[in-house]
Amino acid sequence: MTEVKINCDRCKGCGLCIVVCPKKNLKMSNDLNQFGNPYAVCISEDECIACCLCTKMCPDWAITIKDDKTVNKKQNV
Amino acid sequence: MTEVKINCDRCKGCGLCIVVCPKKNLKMSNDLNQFGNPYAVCISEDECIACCLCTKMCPDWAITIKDDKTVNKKQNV
Amino acid sequence: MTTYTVPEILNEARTHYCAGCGHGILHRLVAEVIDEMGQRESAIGVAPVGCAVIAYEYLNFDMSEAAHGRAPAVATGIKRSLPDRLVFTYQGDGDLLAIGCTELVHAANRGENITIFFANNNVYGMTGGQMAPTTLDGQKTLTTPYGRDPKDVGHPIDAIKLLQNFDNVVYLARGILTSPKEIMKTKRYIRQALEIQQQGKGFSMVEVISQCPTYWRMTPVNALKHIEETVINQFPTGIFKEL
Amino acid sequence: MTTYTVPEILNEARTHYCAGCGHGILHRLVAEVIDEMGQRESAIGVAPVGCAVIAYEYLNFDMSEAAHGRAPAVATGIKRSLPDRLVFTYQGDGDLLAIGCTELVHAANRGENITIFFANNNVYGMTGGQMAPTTLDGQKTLTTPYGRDPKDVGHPIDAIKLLQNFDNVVYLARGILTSPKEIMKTKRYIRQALEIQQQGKGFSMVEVISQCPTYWRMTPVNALKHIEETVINQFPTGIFKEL
Amino acid sequence: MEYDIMIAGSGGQGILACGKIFAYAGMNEDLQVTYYPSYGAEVRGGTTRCAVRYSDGVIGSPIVDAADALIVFNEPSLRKYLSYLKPNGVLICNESLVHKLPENATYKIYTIPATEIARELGSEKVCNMVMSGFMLQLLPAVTKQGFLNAMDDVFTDIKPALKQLNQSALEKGMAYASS
Amino acid sequence: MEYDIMIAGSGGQGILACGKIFAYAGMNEDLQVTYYPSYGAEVRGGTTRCAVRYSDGVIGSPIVDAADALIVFNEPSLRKYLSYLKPNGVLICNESLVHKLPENATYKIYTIPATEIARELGSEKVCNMVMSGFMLQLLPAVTKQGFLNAMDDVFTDIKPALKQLNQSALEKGMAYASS
Amino acid sequence: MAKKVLLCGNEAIAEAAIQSGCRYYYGYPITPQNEISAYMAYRMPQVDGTFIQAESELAAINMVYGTSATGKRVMTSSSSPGISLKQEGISYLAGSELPAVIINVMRAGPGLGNITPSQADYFQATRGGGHGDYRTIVLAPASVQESADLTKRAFVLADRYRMPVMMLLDGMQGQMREPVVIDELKETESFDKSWALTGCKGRKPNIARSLYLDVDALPDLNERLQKQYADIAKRETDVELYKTDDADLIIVAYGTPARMCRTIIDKFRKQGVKLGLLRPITLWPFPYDVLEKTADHAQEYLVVEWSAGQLIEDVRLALGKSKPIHFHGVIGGRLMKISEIETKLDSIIANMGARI
Amino acid sequence: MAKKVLLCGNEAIAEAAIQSGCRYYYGYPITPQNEISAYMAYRMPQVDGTFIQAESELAAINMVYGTSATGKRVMTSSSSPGISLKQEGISYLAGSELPAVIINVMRAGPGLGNITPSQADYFQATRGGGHGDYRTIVLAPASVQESADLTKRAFVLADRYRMPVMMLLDGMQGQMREPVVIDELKETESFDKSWALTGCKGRKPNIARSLYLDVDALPDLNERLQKQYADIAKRETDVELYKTDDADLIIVAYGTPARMCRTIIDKFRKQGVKLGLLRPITLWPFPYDVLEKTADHAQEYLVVEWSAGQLIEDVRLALGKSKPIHFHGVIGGRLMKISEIETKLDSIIANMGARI
Ligand SMILES: Cc1ncc(C[n+]2csc(CCOP(=O)(O)OP(=O)(O)O)c2C)c(N)n1
Ligand SMILES: Cc1ncc(C[n+]2csc(CCOP(=O)(O)OP(=O)(O)O)c2C)c(N)n1
Ligand code: SF4
Ligand code: SF4
Ligand code: SF4
Ligand code: SF4
Ligand code: SF4
Ligand code: SF4
Ligand SMILES: [Mg+2]
Ligand SMILES: [Mg+2]
Repeated sequence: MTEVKINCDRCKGCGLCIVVCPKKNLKMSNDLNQFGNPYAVCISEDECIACCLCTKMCPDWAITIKDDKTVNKKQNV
Repeated sequence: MTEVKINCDRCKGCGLCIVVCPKKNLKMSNDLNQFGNPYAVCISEDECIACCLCTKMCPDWAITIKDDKTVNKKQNV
Repeated sequence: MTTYTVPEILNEARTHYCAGCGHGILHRLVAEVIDEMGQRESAIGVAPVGCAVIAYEYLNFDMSEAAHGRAPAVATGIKRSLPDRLVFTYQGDGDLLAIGCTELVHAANRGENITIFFANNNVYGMTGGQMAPTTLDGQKTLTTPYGRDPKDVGHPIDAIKLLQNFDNVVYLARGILTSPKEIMKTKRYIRQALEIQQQGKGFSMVEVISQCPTYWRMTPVNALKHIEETVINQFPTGIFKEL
Repeated sequence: MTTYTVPEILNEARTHYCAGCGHGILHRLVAEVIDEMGQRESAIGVAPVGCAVIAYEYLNFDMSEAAHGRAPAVATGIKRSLPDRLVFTYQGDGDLLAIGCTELVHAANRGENITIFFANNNVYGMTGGQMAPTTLDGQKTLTTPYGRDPKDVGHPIDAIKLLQNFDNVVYLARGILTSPKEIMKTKRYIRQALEIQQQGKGFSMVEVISQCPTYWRMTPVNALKHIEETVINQFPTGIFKEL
Repeated sequence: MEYDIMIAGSGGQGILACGKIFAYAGMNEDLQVTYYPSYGAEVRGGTTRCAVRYSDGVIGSPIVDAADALIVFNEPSLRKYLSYLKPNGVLICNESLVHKLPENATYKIYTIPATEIARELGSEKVCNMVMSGFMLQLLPAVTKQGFLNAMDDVFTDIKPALKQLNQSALEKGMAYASS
Repeated sequence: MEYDIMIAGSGGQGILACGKIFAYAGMNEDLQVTYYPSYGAEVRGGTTRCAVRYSDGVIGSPIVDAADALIVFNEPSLRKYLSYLKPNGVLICNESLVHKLPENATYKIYTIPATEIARELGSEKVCNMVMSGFMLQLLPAVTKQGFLNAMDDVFTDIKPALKQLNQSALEKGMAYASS
Repeated sequence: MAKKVLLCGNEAIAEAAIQSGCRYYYGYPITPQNEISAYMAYRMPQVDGTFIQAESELAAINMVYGTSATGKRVMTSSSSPGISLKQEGISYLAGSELPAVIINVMRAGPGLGNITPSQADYFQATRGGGHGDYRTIVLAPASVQESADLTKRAFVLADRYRMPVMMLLDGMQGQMREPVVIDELKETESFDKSWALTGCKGRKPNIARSLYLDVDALPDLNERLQKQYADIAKRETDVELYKTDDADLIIVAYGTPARMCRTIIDKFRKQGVKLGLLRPITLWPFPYDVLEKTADHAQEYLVVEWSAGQLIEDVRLALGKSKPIHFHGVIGGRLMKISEIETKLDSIIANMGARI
Repeated sequence: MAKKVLLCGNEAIAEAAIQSGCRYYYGYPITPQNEISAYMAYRMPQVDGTFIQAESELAAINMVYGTSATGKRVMTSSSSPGISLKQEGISYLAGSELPAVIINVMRAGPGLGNITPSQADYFQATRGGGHGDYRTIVLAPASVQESADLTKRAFVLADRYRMPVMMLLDGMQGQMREPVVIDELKETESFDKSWALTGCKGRKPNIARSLYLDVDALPDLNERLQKQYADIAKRETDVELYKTDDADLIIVAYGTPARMCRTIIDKFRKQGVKLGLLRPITLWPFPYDVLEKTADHAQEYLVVEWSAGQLIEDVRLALGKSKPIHFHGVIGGRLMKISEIETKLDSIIANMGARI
């Protein structure tokens, strides 16, 4: 399973991650964060393929992706 | 006849005119001008062909050349 | 990589940049590369006067400010004192090419063994959107309200062309931040430049077209389109020098 | 011409230049050209800070000083105010390429309709013979007592290469003063540059390798040989741009 | 007599324009008036604010540190600038973005879902005019017509449709205040 | 007690080196000494000069405006700097280049064909040492050996042949003075 | 008469320059004075004028030099760090006897500091931050209207004395908006510009210069300048006196702090405290004499400024050690509250009472 | 002990810097201080140091900033116009609390002026020609030996207080040669350089900065600076008193004029005139207290300086209006003769006699 964590207070709602997600798996929130801007949310963690294109794009290092397989691999080393 | 006038107080004795004179018609003075440097002198006005290479070279606009023919020509215009 | 965690080298602080601003991406790339090179403890950066002036709030290693445009001189002073540290400047287009043009040209000509990360956003961000040396022909800014008129103020200046002829300049590249692919390419340029510095080869610069949605008066997404459709015609990408 | 009289445009004053110095020849050429163009009354020159700082003592028309390196900015201020006057700067290599590099690059990039006469003597004459941006590799000066080390301070800077890429730069040429023939060629460059300005075409520059026998520590005659044998390999002559 | 208004919100919310209009409106009523914005880097990313001071005499300082009215467009600005409101001052909050109102306070607190109202009108951008409308209703010194004229002074190059929209937003705000 | 020497000539005549040696010589004799050159653009093309002040007490100013001795290498310098010599001062002129001596003057005037002597020795350049030799003879405060040592202090990177030439020039000057 | 409009100090200065016939503006962006260049960029083309965003402050001040040398009215503006960079150029203008108007909208220093308002460049402006014995006239407005009015005066003074004139504002004055009316400058004086570089047709060449190598030439220039400075001190010193006639306690302040103090005075007067304000309008020449004269009756003084104590030196020079001179300042761009000044006054007054 | 050599002031400063452990010098040519960079170009390679002829004064002062930020001793030098260009950088050094030694060998201004000696940058040096509330310590030697000695002190003070220290000399001091002995600086103090940028191994990152955007941060920095300045004024003020103890008339002067006056005093003393000299060695902090105290017995004062009257303001600040303060100055680089000063003194003394 993949964990898609978007720090809603770091996120400024620029929408760049949404544009690049190959699974169209990110969208803008309806409500606003404490700074008054909408923020990106993951539609379904199940759909995420952990390609990390969104993290590469994000100007605010608001997104972290944890992929079980990777984590396990690392632990095996 | 050609008149070669070298202003000995403007001349700094750099020797550039001497080098370029095609007639080897310029040389350095033995004595010094009031500023303490030797200066260029014309060996023989008769030898001068009024080519004005020396005036083109002089960094101190110390030389003037007057050529009768030219002067006459000008007067004829 | 199928996992992404923010590198330690980036601080927690929420940046003061506008939404979608290229500075954030470029900061991250510089941080990631230095992290991956294991050079956090030997890195010394010089921040510009420009939107990135407080880059040191985000980059977690030694940094210096520099007076507007003088970052290459400050970096020179640092590098000459500590030749084995990884010394870079991070500068905007006004900082680097307007007021700081002399310091740039001379650091480059000396072949100071430093790296310049040049965030070219075609505008003065920090001061509210005035014309930069890199502002495109016809572009409207606060100080070109009728559009940049190249007959009056000239065409955009190309930093890479300016430096290309100097023998001691060993690496020049220009990247963009318009897609993950381009971002990864830009990241490789950054890495190459810093490695070249590590090898003591001389002066290197990576220019990055950095979107300024705010003063381009575009959404972040449109700003990226604008780069791909327009800006790169003026400022093409690639490696322009590698010795 | 089989007759030579000193043009009216040159004052009587004995120059303060050393014997054989190129500045004297270059002054004369500029004066002769302006004289021949009949433009004495519309010429406005800007003197540098350098050996030629009191050029106005010799050139008999309106002139301005400029702070060290800022002549292109001063000329810009003059030309913008009086677009139909013939405005030029006369600058040394330190003035133009070291401290004044930014002003040069930006005046060139804007395409200011001015002309720069650049007396390149590979040294700082006025201040006693220090290294200039144009000092040759290995050349000994007051501040490179062990010879210019290009690894430490870079190679000589080529002003023409620096400006060549700017679209609004319309004329670039380099001459030498080593013989009547070369002097006449240089004079033609000067004339072309000023004519181009008269036509309103944009920025022009004529670089002239100007011997400094004093700080080259050579006789005037040997200084000319040095130019022909060595300097022109670094700084070749000719017209490099003409639009 | 002096009356001080502080307006605060985030970068894109039209805070400064809003303040300028109040200032112009005061000027057109022949009041002494000063307008003082936050400027520079403070704007970048964060909150922005401006202060308008009305007076019938010479104004000493444009600095407002005990405003008669504070208009906040979002929650961060509320937190940041509440201390600039005087104890019995008027606080107008954009209820759409301010969820936590000050507790045990002596302020006269009003709320209005300005962003939503603006969105209903067709553009969140006119949120500032909705908020202005509300304030205007509480401010006898400036008439509606005076305010509309001031809008023309500030929005000089505006399309008729947007002008109409702005006016509607203003009226909605006024209406909400009266209700 | 103070003793002031001014030395003047044209750019290439070794004026400053000459002055430095006198200064060094004084220092080596444990005198208080200052040396003050003309500097900068003044040098270019024109005349150059320097002033050496010896004293047995603390020296107030290095500026010499009434020298005890003036050594001039050419005519322009004589004209320019004669006013810096005190009425009964010593004037040493390089007769090779100074043709018009001051008239009706109260100075003690000496002349020496220094350039010619130097030329005879093989190089006009050592004219300055010829002149120095002459001066040295009139200056009890500094011994010949002291002066030779000072020459070593100033000419550090010099070839033996040139060193010898300098010494010969000095001696010629001294001899001329004694004759 | 022109319309009343609501402008910030920066815009008012820009428009006033245009109304003074200034058609050349060269500047480089810096907060908090960017509205000047933005305004000029927009306005200059409308009046056939020239606006150049220079490549740096150095370039800007030297473009000013060039245009001024041709005899035209010309202006530049910046804020503290940028003004530091212009010091060489200002010294050159002074030495070359060229008129120019230079605006400094001060922010907090030292170094990059912050963009918050400050008055910490008083020394630099009044003593000449550049090299050599020169002065610039320094004008200090206290409202947007006065910013416009003094800008016009600046151009006249610059032409009258052929010298650079500086306007010194704190950042708040640049940013705040007030109603203002800006009429065209009524020229009542004609200025000899025969020195200008225009091409030497029908006359001897003119030279714009500050280098004088002859032994007496530079001293002569300096004597001319010093004489003129003395003259200016006599003629152009300007000061606003507000209720100082009978004041026991006088506040000395300029710019925004001065207007803050003005309202305080009204308040204290109502309470019977004889408080007055002396506001220098020309910081150089400083109104030493006027200030000294108030010591006939005033007992004590309070200097209020947004710096660590710069204006206070001029106050001390004027008053000597005869009267207590108190100080209230803020540094590093901290905002000063009216209440702080009042507290300071309260304590001074309490002590004065005790002593009397 | 090192050998006695005959050096000019410029060379003595350069060698003293090296003897103080300074291994980084960045400078740009300008008369009359070129001997410093020539010397450094030659000497630095011998001691494994770094000499760069910078592309401009701006580049030089900012290279200084960089090297100083790494904790190393570093120096730059220039003369008046070049020092004007460094003002922004000096303000940055002050704001960033970075040590550095800056030499100004003054020439005559304003503008390009001339290369003749001058003291007309006193205001600039002591009041901060740059922007913001900062100070630099300013040291004024009066002989070649003292130039060397004070250079060493300058490096110590710079490190002790983490601030730029300026040496202020007139061009004559740079050019004249005198016997001088320059020993290695004996370090008696160790300086905490944990703030230096060296790479953040084993510690939190260090930042060299002068920008503080938080509302209290810049005021806090400024308060720290002001407190330190007050501290320095208490500890580091230095002055030479020559026969002032019983003096009726005291000359105040620094640099070359001071040493000129010293010999005059000896002469006048012999004639029975009670004349003394107060020579500030630190121009900032200025010895206000010492000077004020002399007013206990001294009747009158004469300020002698090579400017239009700059030092005299500090003398006035110290003395108030209690005693007559006379002035003798030369401007524009005119050379002052000892006889002029004597004439001035004669007339003062004649008047004093008349009055007594
Ligand atoms: C000497 C000086 N001049 C001007 C400024 C004002 N200033 C701050 S940032 C900046 C330019 C910013 O533009 P750029 O370098 O392109 O960076 P960006 O903000 O666009 O990233 C200017 C002019 C300053 N701080 N100091
Ligand atoms: C701001 C400033 N810096 C430095 C100087 C000193 N200075 C005078 S001329 C000069 C350089 C001269 O060299 P160059 O421009 O090559 O002219 P040249 O004398 O060789 O013809 C310098 C550095 C100055 N006058 N002003
Ligand atoms: S990791 Fe890839 S798939 Fe998952 S959210 Fe990010 S972009 Fe979409
Ligand atoms: S890219 Fe980052 S900042 Fe932008 S919307 Fe996505 S998470 Fe938010
Ligand atoms: S004109 Fe020609 S021939 Fe005559 S002197 Fe000159 S160079 Fe010689
Ligand atoms: S070229 Fe001119 S200056 Fe040189 S020697 Fe000939 S005449 Fe004299
Ligand atoms: S103004 Fe432009 S460059 Fe600056 S933070 Fe905003 S988007 Fe980025
Ligand atoms: S120093 Fe060189 S450039 Fe200057 S006048 Fe002498 S020869 Fe010419
Ligand atoms: Mg930019
Ligand atoms: Mg040169």
